[in-house]
Amino acid sequence: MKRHPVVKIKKRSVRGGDDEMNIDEIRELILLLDQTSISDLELEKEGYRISLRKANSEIPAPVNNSKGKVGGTKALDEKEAKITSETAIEVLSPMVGTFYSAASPDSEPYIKIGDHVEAGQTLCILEAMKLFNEIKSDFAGTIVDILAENAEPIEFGQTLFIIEKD
Amino acid sequence: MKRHPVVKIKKRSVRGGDDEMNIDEIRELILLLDQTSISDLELEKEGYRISLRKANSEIPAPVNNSKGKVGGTKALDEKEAKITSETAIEVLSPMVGTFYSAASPDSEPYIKIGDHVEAGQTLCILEAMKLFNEIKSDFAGTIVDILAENAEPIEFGQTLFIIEKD
Amino acid sequence: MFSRVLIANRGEIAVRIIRACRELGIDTIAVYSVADRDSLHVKMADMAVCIGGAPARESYLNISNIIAAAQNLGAQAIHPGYGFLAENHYFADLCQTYNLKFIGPKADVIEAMGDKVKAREIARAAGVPLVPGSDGAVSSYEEAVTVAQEIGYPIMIKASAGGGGKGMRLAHTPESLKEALSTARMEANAAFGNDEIYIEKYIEEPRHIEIQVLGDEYGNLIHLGERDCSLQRRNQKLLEESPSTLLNEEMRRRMGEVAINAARAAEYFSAGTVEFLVDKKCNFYFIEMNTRVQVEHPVSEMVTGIDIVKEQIRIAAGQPLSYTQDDVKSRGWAIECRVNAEDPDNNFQPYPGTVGQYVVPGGPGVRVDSSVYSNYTITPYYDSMIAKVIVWGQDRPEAVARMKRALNEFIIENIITTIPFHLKVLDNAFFQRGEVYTNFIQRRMSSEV
Amino acid sequence: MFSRVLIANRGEIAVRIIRACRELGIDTIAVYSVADRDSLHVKMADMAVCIGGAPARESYLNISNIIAAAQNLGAQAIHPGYGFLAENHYFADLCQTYNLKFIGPKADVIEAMGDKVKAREIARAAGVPLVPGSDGAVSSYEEAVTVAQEIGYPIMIKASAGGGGKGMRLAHTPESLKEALSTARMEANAAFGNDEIYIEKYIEEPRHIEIQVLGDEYGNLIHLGERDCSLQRRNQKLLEESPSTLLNEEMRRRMGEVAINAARAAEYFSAGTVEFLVDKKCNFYFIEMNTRVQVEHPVSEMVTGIDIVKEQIRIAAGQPLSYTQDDVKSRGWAIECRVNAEDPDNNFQPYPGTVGQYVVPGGPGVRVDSSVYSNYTITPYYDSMIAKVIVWGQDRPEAVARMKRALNEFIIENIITTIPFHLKVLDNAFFQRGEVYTNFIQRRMSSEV
Repeated sequence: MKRHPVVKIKKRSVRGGDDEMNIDEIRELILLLDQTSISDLELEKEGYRISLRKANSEIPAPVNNSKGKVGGTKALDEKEAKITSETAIEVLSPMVGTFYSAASPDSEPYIKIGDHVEAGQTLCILEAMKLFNEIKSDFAGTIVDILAENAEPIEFGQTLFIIEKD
Repeated sequence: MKRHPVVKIKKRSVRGGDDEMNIDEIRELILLLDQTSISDLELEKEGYRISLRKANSEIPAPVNNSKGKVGGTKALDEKEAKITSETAIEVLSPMVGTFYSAASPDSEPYIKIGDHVEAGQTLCILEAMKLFNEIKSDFAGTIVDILAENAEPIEFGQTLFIIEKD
Repeated sequence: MFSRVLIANRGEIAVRIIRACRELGIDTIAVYSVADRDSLHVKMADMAVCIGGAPARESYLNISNIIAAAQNLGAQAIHPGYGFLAENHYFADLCQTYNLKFIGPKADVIEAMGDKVKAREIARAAGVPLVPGSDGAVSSYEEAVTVAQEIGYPIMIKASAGGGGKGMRLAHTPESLKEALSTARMEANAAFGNDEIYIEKYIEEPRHIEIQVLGDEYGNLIHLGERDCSLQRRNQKLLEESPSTLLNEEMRRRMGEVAINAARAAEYFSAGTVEFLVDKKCNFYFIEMNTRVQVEHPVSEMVTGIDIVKEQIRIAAGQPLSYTQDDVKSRGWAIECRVNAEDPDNNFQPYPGTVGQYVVPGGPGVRVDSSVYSNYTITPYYDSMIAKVIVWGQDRPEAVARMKRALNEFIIENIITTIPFHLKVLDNAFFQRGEVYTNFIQRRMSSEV
Repeated sequence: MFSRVLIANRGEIAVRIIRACRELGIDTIAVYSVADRDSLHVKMADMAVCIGGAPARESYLNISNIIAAAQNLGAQAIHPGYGFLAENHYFADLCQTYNLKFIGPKADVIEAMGDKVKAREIARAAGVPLVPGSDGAVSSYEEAVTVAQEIGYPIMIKASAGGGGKGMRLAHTPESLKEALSTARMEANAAFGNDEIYIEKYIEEPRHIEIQVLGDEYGNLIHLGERDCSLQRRNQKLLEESPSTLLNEEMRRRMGEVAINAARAAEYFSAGTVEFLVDKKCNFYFIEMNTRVQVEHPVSEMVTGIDIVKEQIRIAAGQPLSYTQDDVKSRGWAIECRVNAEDPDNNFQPYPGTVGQYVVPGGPGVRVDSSVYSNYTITPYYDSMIAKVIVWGQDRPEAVARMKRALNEFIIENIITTIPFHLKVLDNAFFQRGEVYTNFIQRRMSSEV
């Protein structure tokens, strides 16, 4: 029940606008990974490619199979999670960020209600600090509900999906 | 279940030391009665005698026949009331003052444990502001317990006696 | 200094006095009615004595029980707080008789200042301005016109036997005076069986401004500047501030001087308050002197840094004043709001009940004088004031912003309070400009009430 | 001015910052870990975002989640409070990158002042006195004697690679210096495999006195006088006061000037604190500069009336300082006690748990900055400080009496706190005479601990 998020840089550089990635920027990326919950980073720029991964990069799996919700917020409206059975598992957000249901505005959503997903299959993207973090399923199962909307701000521990585990 | 305390002035005058009681002192006594729970006053001085009584002088009877005590105090230690039966009644102090078990230091106490008392019989004296207030029983019964000691300071609502009602 | 003081009061002022005693190293004796067993003043005091039933008449007004309690527990002095027995000269006198120091002025001073006629005479003799008017009854229209001319229109005709607005008439001109006079007489006669009337200058939109004075037993008297208590609802003060938006340094100095003159004429010592009505042109007129600590004393404490209650106790213990007039320096701006358990949307009906969570505001410049705590039950027997929130700011805008912040963060679960009403007052543009007067609530907030 | 600020902290300082924002009319965003769902800062803020698990590393130190939260909810600025990310120059820099104003000095100033060597260099260049000593390692006894003569005995020999007292030796005379030198070298070599040593003047019973500075982005700098934070237990401040019993007006002026020079040399703006050690002869030596608001900032607020956190926010919004040095007037005496959920009878072990009734002290001159309320559960994850009690008095004796009064009336059911220990300190005769220094607790209270 661990999750290994992989980060892909979509913008040209973290700061944007620079043409070359210099040592300072790489240092910044390293420090960024070091101080955040993001553990893996792959970056492609013209001419080169960087891949970073934390030594001890497993973060606790934010899933919840109790019926109670982990928490709430005054700021962000949340839908009520519809948990239908004992094997239904809530997939919680491991971070604060913005929810994207698809790889790009033109793409199809990664998943729809009723879809069957395999372990390791991408469920959505969470963007934070302009880094795009693919959230993958830890297990195979059927999507019962999707509780976040495209471009919605997400807080830590917020329920994103309910998946009926196989 | 009403009590009509009778106040007897034992000292020569309220202020002490004065030889004559003047109109101001009488006025003071009248106001005193008016503003306190004391309702009856009899005063004897050389040469004259005053008797005052409030028009509407009945004060609520401070008795308690539940097992709980009316209250407590941080300042004054209280004995635990031993209530032995459903018909045992706590006689509570109707005022703040000093408890005297007898009419004078040389006299016998008004009552002892085991005594049988009649309605209207004096149980003790409570002194406040140098006025001596005889507390009388509202009903006939047998003294089960005496919870105040001679010369003990007493607060309002403090249990003085437990009387098994006839 | 006393070693043990009995506090003949309840609620926030009892707590306030216990605090002062603690800081002076004095043991405290609380008294309480059977309804107040769980009160904070009972918990806080070193000793506590139950003095009677829930109605104040049986307990907090029960002189015999209070004096007996003081004697039983060896108190040397009694602090009466405000209300209840605080201005009862008979009680003050009895304390002396029973060798208990009454923390306040002398009994005969309380008596004199409690008698409106005597108090006005003392003030007049000391050169303190009174609301101008006829010296007693006016018998004819001609006399009325002469008096009115002297004091200037508009004038108010009042029934000598009057009260409750009966027999009162306003006149702006000699012409209207004639008719007003006869209708006032008729009304007075009908209402009181007495058609005697007198004339007083009518003060339009007056401010209620009072001067805090402190005096010792050696004739030293100082004042701590003014409090503007103009914001009232049916003569009940709702919000007080110091300084007043109306006064300049010169006015402040003059009113302070006059207040001290009045206090000196009354041979006053202890803490006291000289109350004035102030008209728009800054003319001020003596109303009365309160011979006790006021509910709103904290605003003066906040701006001067002087602890009025501690000073009051020191004075009663025979110490000379700790301050000269030059030591008194006002800094910044202070506002007090009285938080009452009343429903402002329902004609300010009292709203007793059991409080849930109770979280008082804190942080910079905020003082709370309260006797409530979480799960405390507010009884219907006494005053509905449950807390005073007092704030200090560098200037009035900071004080106003801070008061809004403090009231907004005050959590008083399950109880309806006047906080929402106070917030409306604080947001009112006239209030923010400092335009307050005793009929502000009717004129500026009537749509809200 | 900002319209929305995110507060990247928890506990009382988050509450403190929310209060400042409220008074400035700024919306607040609280962030919280899953352990802090019921925290007061979450209840008080206009918005709140959960940013991670209970361990600070997953939440309050999680830069990505904090910045994402600020962006999600449209914050314009981030206030870091103290601790956590407050002196993380990388975070300050990232805020700028993401178009969020960091409420504090520039990232490179934080970086420079966070580096002890750089900070000392900046201070030295600005003529700020440092603890005198050898410039680097001392190679021979002769050199040591020369240095010692220059700076004066007693001197402390320290291992260059040192720490934890290893390789440290005190010398009072040239004779004892010889032996101390060789044993220090041996010990240093044994402990660190490096026998390099250097010499510093030994400050006996030093005071820890710090100067609060405020600066804006336009080069204006003022100071708000000193705080005496000498009362410490294992380098943790326990009680702070302003002014210091040690300083006179001249010393205060000089230290203030030097502090401003240090800040100017660092191109400092926002609120900051320059810390000094002061010896018995009133020589003062720069220790370090804290580039954030301090836990003990309220004592300066109480005596000056200046709201440091509001001013910090105004500065970050690009406003010039609201005060000149002449506007800063200190009045009276303020003391702060940090109330920790720790057992003073059990080596100050943290004592988390669920609070029962919680009644904070109130009344005149008392300020409470707290994030606890009745039935709140204190978790073991963070700092054990649950409240700060700050009092103001006209003079030190009044402030001490008031602090005792306030601590005695503070009800915190079910939790063991440091209050009894504070009361012992306040009753200590040396403390009452103002004789405090950083080893006061060991020397004067050791029997109590």
